[in-house]
Amino acid sequence: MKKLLMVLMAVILVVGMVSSGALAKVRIAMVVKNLGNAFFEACRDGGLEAIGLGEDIELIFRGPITPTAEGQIEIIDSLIAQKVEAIAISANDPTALVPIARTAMAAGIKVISFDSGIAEGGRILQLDPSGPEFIGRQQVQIIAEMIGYKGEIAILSATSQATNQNIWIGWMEEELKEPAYKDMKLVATVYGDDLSDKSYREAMGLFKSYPNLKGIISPTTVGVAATGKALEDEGLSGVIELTGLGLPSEMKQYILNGTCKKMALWNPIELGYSATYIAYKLVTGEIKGEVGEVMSVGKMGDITIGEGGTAVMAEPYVFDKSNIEKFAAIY
Amino acid sequence: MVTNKLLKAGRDITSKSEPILELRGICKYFGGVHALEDVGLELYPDEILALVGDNGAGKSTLIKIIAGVYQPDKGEVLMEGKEIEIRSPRASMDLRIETVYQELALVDKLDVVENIFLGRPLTKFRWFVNRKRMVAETVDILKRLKISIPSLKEPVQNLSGGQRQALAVGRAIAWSGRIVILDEPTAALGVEETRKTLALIKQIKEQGASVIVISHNLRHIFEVSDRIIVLRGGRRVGSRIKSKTNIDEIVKLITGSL
Amino acid sequence: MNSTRKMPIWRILMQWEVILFFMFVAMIVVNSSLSPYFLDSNNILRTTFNFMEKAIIVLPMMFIIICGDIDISVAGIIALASSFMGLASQHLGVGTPALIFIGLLTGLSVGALNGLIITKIGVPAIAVTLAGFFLFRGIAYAMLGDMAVTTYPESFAYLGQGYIGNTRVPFELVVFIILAIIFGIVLHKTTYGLNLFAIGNNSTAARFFGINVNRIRFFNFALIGLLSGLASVLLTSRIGSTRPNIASGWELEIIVIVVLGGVSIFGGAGNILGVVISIFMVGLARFGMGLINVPGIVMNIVMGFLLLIAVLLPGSLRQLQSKILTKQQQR
Amino acid sequence: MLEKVVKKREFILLVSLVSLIVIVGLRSPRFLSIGNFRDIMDDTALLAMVAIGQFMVILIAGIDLSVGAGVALTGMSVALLHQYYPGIPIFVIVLLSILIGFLLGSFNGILVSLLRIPPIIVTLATMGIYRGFVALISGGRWVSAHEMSDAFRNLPRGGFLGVSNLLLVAILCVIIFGIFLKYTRTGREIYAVGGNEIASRYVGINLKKIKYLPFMIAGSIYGLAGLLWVARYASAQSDTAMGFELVVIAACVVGGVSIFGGSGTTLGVVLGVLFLGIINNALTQVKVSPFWQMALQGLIILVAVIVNTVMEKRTQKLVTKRRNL
Repeated sequence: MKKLLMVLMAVILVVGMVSSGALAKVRIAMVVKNLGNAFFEACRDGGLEAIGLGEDIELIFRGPITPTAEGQIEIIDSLIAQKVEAIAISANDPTALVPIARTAMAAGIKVISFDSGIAEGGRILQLDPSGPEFIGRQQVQIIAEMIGYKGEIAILSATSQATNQNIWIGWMEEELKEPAYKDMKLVATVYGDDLSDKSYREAMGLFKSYPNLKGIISPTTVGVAATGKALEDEGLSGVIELTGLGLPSEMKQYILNGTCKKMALWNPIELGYSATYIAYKLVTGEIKGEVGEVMSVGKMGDITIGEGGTAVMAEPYVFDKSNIEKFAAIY
Repeated sequence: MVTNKLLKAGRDITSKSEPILELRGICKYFGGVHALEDVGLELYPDEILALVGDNGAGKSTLIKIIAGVYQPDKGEVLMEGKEIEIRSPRASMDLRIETVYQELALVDKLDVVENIFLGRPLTKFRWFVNRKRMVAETVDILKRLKISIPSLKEPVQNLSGGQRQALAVGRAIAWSGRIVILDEPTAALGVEETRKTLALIKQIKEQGASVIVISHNLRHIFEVSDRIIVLRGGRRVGSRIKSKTNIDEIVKLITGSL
Repeated sequence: MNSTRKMPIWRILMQWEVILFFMFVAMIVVNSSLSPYFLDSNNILRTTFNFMEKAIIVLPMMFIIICGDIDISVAGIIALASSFMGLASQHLGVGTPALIFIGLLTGLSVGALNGLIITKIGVPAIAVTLAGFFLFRGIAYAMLGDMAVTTYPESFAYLGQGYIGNTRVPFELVVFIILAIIFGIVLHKTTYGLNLFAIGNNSTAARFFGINVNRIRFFNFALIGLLSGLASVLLTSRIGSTRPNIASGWELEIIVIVVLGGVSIFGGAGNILGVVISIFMVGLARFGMGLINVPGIVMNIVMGFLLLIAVLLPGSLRQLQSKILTKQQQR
Repeated sequence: MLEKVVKKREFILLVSLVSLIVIVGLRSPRFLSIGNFRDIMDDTALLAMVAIGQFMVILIAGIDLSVGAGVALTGMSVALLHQYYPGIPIFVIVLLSILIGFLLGSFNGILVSLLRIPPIIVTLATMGIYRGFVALISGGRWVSAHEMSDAFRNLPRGGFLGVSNLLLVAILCVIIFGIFLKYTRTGREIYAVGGNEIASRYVGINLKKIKYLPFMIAGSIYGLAGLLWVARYASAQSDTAMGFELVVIAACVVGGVSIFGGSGTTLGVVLGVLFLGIINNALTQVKVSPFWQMALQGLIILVAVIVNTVMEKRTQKLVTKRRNL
């Protein structure tokens, strides 16, 4: 009993010291869509790398259990209360977070969004991993090349409410209007809700409902891996081509066995690194966050803030057999 | 001390044999409530003993002690002169004490056969129930007791109150209990069903078992019982041979106006 | 016998509300020692935003559980009501009063529908509301698809984001306090409340005493529908956006709060004080853990154990008490 | 006569199931192919296994809300074990998954039977606790396909005579526990306790055992299901099987299991499972908008519970009528 009490005291003391010690530090909070998501875990790694740059930075990594706006609002609220210096958010809802983000900025906190943005007015700048237009068009280009610009294709997305995915799908549809794709037809868009079992089931449904299907684009990590598994299980590897946006570590299996010959993604570590870096430099005042400003983002080099306060990081990186092993070991 | 005297008196009246079951100085408390205080009970072979008293007098608690549902806080239980402990309903059943509860210990959604064999089905290969034999035995039992039930496969929730009561009593007899305890067997029954049930109770005695019966209906008590024990406020206040008493005296004992 | 004596102090201490109150105080002490930002009236007032909508549904849920029923469709009702408001705002451009009306009416009618099926047809509440759990949110998905409604009139925002006058007191908090007082009075001072306890303890007996059991149960479900509608109005106003996945997972959280507040899950017991303490204890504990950046998932574990203790403790204390009394008698 | 009405519940379910298959088949003939049917079976197998466990829990008037979290926790545990110690033979992994599930289920069961906490509270609590531990042990990370060996990933797929292991396990579960419930002494005691707990206690049925057992069995089953789940989808995540518990309960309810305990049949549960399984698969194939899926599921559950209740009432009415004769 006595021992327990002592341990408890010690814990309280240590935590107390950490939190009071933290006062002197620059605390940057990274708020992600939900916890337990490998993509954001990689972003955190990047963030940790960025704070390694200075002695006085601390990274707070938070996210709700389910990807909802309410959950993120609650988290931001507690971040405002503990007066962190900067918040970088990947938003579950671009508009819902505006009021709370404004409150944060009114309290002197630097708020930026990354990956999935907050609407203008709710953040200083938005860091796009890559231009949404480019991502959408590139996905179509990859699949077109795989299936020889001919045949039916389908999209297996995350939730029907996923902001990023919906924007990308919009651009995919745009790209498909180009004459080069006149022999290709988008027959269905289905939603796997970023759950393995549902994505798997939806993929199976696609094989069944569209016997002439030639290709599937799945612009989400869970979806593309589940589709890979479904194709493999049904022995359709190579019959139906697969591409999408996926984590190399999740996709290694399917890329090596040819189920998915090529897929793309930006580097979430670099994304997390850049977001944290920019947030930190906003606090120190080295970056102002004005449109047209060229930010120097450490190892990433220069990034320009464009129209609407949106900065685009880089083009998505395309993975195939030749480079997957290397990246799968990293993220 | 009063109780001891009464006990002795009881013994003197029917001293022809030793009691098959005897309870001495039983006390039972629920939190601060004295459910039973220094209560004794003796049951002789081939006897129908009635237990009467007002609500909360402790009748149900007393029989639940015999049935192994409750353990007494004080006192001793003797069976054929030997001190025993009844730790669980199962232990009570193993002593061949069968209890038919006021709440009708039937499982509504199970059928007649399963209810007759509830808690101790006939088995084969140790773990499996032997449905065939159970059905045959059930038919036998019901015939013996002249209970008519339309279908053995029917959930008992579809039976009438009388049929259900007969089934519950029948179960006790079927297990050839040495002692059969009946808690309010005639409550909520119609005239005809009551008549049948009372006949059944007499039938138990004929089969060579002793019976303890609880009822609020003194007319029914006087119709079937040999002896009456009266409880009041958790204490035993009297024991009377039926032939030497009348309803009036019993009512006075129950209400405490004697 | 005991009634003539004064209640001994240790028996008062064993009342669940008292235990809960001490736990509440302990929680405050621990949290404020862990974070210097905890005991800040502004912070505490602002964080109430995050649980007031849940708190408003907790009140009628208390009625329902006391009655021996349960409702797991409440979060679905929120989603449905929010979707109707969203569509009305987007396509009809209706104003704030009309939006409130639509939200409340949707909630009320859906709740009444639940109540009708439960009382008229006699289907168990848990089964009906399990269907409602899927059906109501399902309809929201069917109506909104991949859309999100973000166009709400400006005046609508006050309900969920506004403060009373120039104070720091959120409008939502005041709404809750008024409702809590009303529910407390109804529960403890009116025949309606007495009837709830009677039904929860023994609905057959209650019927024999001339209580119209089904009418009261129906009314409870209509009421929880109405208040879920109200919660939907406030939540929609607070986040200024409607998505079909809004408020997901709330139903279980609300039930946990009710049970933690000392309401017996079997019905027949409970009081307003315990429930209100429970609301604030859970809400502020979440806030406190947020301040020291404990992930929400750990909160789940803590809540789980708290729930077990909440049910176990009063029972074992009562057993102990009864054992002590029995021993005293034996002496 | 009465019996027929009671049996009719399964009959109605069967008829609606067949008509559902026919309607979907008319719209999409491929749906009726044997290959497709096998896929649906594979897909429904996990639900069927877990539903049998849940069925037993509901029979004793309980409910197990920790199913989804339990599946995730066992799945994540064995996936991590497999990742860090690839040398552990697969059959040991299988045993381990059952053992972990057994422990999780036993924890529920002990709290219910020994400490007498209501099942809904116990499992509501353990749902949070188990789900929390998934995140804690994994640190939020996923176990991905390439971190699993081929043997591990192919575990649910292998099999013989074209029947996958997954389906085989599910069929075995259904048969074993179907027999257990109908023909063994303990199985009948489960029905008895669910039907009338007091009566069961008075006839000396060991209540502690009977109230513990269903949770323990349900746990062991969902433990195995957890392994098969992560192996089938070749991915273990923190939100694996999120919300699965309600689908499982829904399958039991659609199958005519009384939520108050004591009644329901294994056949009914299997039909309920197939109904929801086919709905899930068929909708995607007849090109119904994916947005309608959840609403339709809800509607079907609603109709099922209403039909159940109405039929129950009709039986009651017939009884009173006969009693009055």
